[in-house]
Amino acid sequence: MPSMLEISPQQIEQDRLYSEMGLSDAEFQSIKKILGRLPNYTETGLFSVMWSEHCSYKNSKPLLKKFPTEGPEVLQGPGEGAGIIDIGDEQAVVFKVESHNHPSAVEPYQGAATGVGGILRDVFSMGARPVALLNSLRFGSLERPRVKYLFEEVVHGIAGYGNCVGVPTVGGEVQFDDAYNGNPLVNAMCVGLIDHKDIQKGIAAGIGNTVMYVGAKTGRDGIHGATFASEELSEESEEKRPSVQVGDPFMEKLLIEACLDVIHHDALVGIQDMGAAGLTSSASEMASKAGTGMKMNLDLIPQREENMTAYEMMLSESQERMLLVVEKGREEEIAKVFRKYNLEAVAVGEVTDNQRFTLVHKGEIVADVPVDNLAEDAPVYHQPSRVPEYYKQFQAMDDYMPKITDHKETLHQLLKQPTIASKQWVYDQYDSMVQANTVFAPGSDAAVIRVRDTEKALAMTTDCNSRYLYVDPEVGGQIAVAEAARNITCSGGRPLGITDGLNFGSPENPEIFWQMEKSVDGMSEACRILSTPVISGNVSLYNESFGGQAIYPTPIVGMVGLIEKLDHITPSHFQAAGDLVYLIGETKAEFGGSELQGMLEGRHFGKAPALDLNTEMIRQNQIRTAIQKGLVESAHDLAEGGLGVALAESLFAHDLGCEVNVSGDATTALFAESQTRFLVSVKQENQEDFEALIRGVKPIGTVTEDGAYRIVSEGETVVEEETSALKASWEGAIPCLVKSKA
Amino acid sequence: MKFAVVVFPGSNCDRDMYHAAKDALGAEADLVWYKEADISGYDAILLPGGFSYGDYLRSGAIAATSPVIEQIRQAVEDGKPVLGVCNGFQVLLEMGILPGAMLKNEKLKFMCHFENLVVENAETMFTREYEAKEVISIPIAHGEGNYYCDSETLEELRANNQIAFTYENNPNGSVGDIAGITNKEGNVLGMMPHPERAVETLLGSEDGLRLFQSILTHWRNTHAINA
Amino acid sequence: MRKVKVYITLKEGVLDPQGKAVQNSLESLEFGGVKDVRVGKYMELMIEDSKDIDKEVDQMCDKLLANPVIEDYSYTIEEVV
Amino acid sequence: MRKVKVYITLKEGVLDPQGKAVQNSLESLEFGGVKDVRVGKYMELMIEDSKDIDKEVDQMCDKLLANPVIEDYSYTIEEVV
Ligand SMILES: Nc1ncnc2c1ncn2[C@@H]1O[C@H](COP(=O)(O)OP(=O)(O)O)[C@@H](O)[C@H]1O
Ligand SMILES: [Mg+2]
Repeated sequence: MPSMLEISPQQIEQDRLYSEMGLSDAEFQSIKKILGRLPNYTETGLFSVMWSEHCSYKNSKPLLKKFPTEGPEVLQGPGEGAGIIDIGDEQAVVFKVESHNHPSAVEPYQGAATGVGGILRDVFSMGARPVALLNSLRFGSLERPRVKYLFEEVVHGIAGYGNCVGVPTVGGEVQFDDAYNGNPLVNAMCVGLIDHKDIQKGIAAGIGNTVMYVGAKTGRDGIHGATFASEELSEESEEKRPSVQVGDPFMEKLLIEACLDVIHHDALVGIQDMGAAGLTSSASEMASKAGTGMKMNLDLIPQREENMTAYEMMLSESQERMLLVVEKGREEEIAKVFRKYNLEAVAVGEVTDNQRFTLVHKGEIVADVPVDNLAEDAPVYHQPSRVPEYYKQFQAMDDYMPKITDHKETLHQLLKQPTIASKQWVYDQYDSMVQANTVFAPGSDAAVIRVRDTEKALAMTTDCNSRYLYVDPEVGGQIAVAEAARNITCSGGRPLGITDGLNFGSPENPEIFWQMEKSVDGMSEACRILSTPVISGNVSLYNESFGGQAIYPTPIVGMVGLIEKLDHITPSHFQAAGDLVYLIGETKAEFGGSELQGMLEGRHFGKAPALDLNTEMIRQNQIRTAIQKGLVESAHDLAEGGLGVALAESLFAHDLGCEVNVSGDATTALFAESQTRFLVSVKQENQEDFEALIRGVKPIGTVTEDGAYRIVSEGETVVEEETSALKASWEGAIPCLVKSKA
Repeated sequence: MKFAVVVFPGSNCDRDMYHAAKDALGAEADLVWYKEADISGYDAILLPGGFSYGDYLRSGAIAATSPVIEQIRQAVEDGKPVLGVCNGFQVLLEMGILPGAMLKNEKLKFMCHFENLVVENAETMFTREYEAKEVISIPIAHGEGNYYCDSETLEELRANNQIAFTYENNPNGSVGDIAGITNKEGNVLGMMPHPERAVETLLGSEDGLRLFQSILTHWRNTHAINA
Repeated sequence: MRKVKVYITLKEGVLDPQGKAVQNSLESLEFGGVKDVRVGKYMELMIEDSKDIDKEVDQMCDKLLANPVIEDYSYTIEEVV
Repeated sequence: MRKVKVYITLKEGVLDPQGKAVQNSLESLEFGGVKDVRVGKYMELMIEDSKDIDKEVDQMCDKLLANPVIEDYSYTIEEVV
């Protein structure tokens, strides 16, 4: 064994140096057992990253098993770079979400940018061309200077990377809440298109085949990033911080084109990106999946800095790198494909038959471990869970009823809440139209891109109202999936499946683990009933800031739907004066976790709005049928701020007006956040057909030309306001908060 | 007629340009990779948008030093139509084929949305299918589209009718609201807005299509005369 | 009045894709012998005289002009007549 | 080996929105007395020694590093040991 190692194996054990790398005593002992000896420094490093939560899911695996992952159209479920769903005509859609919360908290521009870069690689390493990006962001209060800085830089970073690589950023969501003051969330989702025949796998098959390295050189950046992402943020994070990973979208663009060329080459056996835990995870996973082993010569790894150690090379998270396995003797053919794009593909190792992961550096073996233990056999923890006190209290509370006197003023205030207000300030910075397929850019319920040379289109969205999840994780989890499906349905699509980004606090806190369990239960149930299998996802835990304040449970749902005919694409805003306005679904006095509650009380409590998943499914099917029959001019789901806000939003695109009648308590009618509700506009000539299809519905009003928003309740006008004035509140809020002096 | 779309490393509107010429216009078109380029056989050259060389240093600057540039200069000299959109426009400026330079947008942010353009000169080989002073809707998508030239140059551009398009509501601070200019000879057009993204109503506008039709009409006319 | 010149560079070890692109381009323009290029920022500030101008400029750099996570800075202060 | 430091600034008369933005931010951070800010580029090049290094650097700037329509440049050359 090597002589030049910095620190002896004995010392690692005696001084418990492994704990600084994030390994527990028990974990270290089981590594010792696996090897039958003490691991050296490099080997300890390999295990520490592969067994981190970020790579091994050791705390979340038992929960992920609950997700339904199968369906007749699923071509690839969880387990590869991204999941794949059939869309007919020998084509399929590929998608996944990924978090970059910790890096973004430290260096928001690069953290967000490299998050986009990473999720792109997950998708194009499957052989798919990335066709759309979305992002789901959570920030604290914009009144705080640090939050404002994070917000501006994260958006800037997403734009900087996505715009440069030429993949349109078509959608996403941004929510603001004090729960994220110390720990922002940055989740990016990528959607790709692929022909069935091009689907790739990240496997190192074929004994004797060559392992090749392509892309950026390896530097000392992000060493131990995966471990970093598996701990709470603390003052020490600043100290521990490795040199920050900087993204190079130009390199990524070259890699996309080169990889999409190389997948058509029959000498290619397997391909995988180097994501978290870099070379270690991509190499060991490729071998483990194929049931082979791998031997690499680290002297051959392209290096950006001098005198890098094996440990540093293996744990580096330098960006824009890919690992390939190619048929022995055909390396030059592959290298040639990359050379066209000024990229170098270098042979760095070979596939072996001994199921070991062996690394040679400067003529010595610096690591030699069984590859399956490294890649697959991380311990699995079943964390204890406990019902939080706050939840018991919330359940025992009387229903919360806000007291409103001036509904018009309340509507203005709601439209100015950053979570509801127009996000144009954000998405105007994203190139949402490159590739020339974007039918609905950001600003609609779901984004829609057409599939070139077909009659089809894809609808996509990310959703998660974490306030509901906080007050009731199970119902909140159901709502997150249902809401995503509503957005797809309203755009004219049929939901195909989801990817999920599970963002939580520390799983070692039993109350947080309980939130995780319940959220996953709720999401799983919704996925089953709405027939949307989970095909990929990501887990980000330990989202807690200095002082142990955990974020709201935030399991983001990324959903993709299929629109079968371009004619079915349906906008979310009203189209023409004279059209009838329908409110589909019942409204109850449900305000727990609502935007209005947060605005008036400064916190969220009580019960989440109720959800009946069967009703949800039936209503969505009805609306989809009505759309397909050509009876619907616009469809919009009711979300934060209830009917009052949804009506206003429906008017802004074409500066229309509306005259609407509501019954019962006006505050409830306007601002309650009852679920499974839709605002639909229908041409007068289609009234009969529409009402025959969705029985029992009656129009609540009409779209008008005069640019005035008018709501009458029980014969009394409760709101009368110029659409333009409402729009000014809605459009002005975020630019104003960003500009305001700290 | 045959279009060449020159693809630089980092170009990302190359396929959009190709589809506009091929599918929307119905002409022949090829994507030509900058390294192996022989563009002498093409009738018109399209320089697409994107981030050639990552927009590092200055947008368009590094592309403007690549070997294919000499062939582009030749095409310009031969009087062929050469259209540079967005990054393509920036390349033409850095090559010195069009006067002026690009600065960061006044508000320093990248912006992407539809803008109204005014057709200032409807006599060029790129704009003949438009009416003079017609207002058209074309998307922009750029972070460095703030066109700058000194006042003398601006006078000259005006005097020679080189300003092809202006913005109705200047989004980026460009001098004289300039969105697109031609060279003196009129066979080179550089513009920041993306006509290739506006060739289908499904995607929000087909106002850009007539720009490509203009090139085709011009080519047909000159070739009818030659024949 | 003082003229303050601030130089901002990427920390050692931090990837500089821009520098790399410039270096490659110089090479292809046949400027041999260019071994490394790093691209940073240069700012000129005109500031009114004050006793603590050094401290003030340090603070400006720490708080705004440089990003301490990835950048280093230095500056010079000149008298203006 | 020589270390060449290149300073690129916007020509006088060319508007500098970035400089303006920095100035505004400094003001809102309550650094009074900042009268003007101009933002440019600073590059460090490591170049092998040669007789005509001055001429070479001039050419690099003219051909690539600076855009003469909007930018001026200057540089210094240092010996590296
Ligand atoms: N919450 C989740 N739900 C479903 N699948 C998940 C979830 N988290 C991770 N996965 C799946 O586990 C696999 C590994 O994920 P990840 O470690 O994020 O991959 P990578 O490191 O390649 O980005 C992927 O196939 C991913 O889709
Ligand atoms: Mg992956």
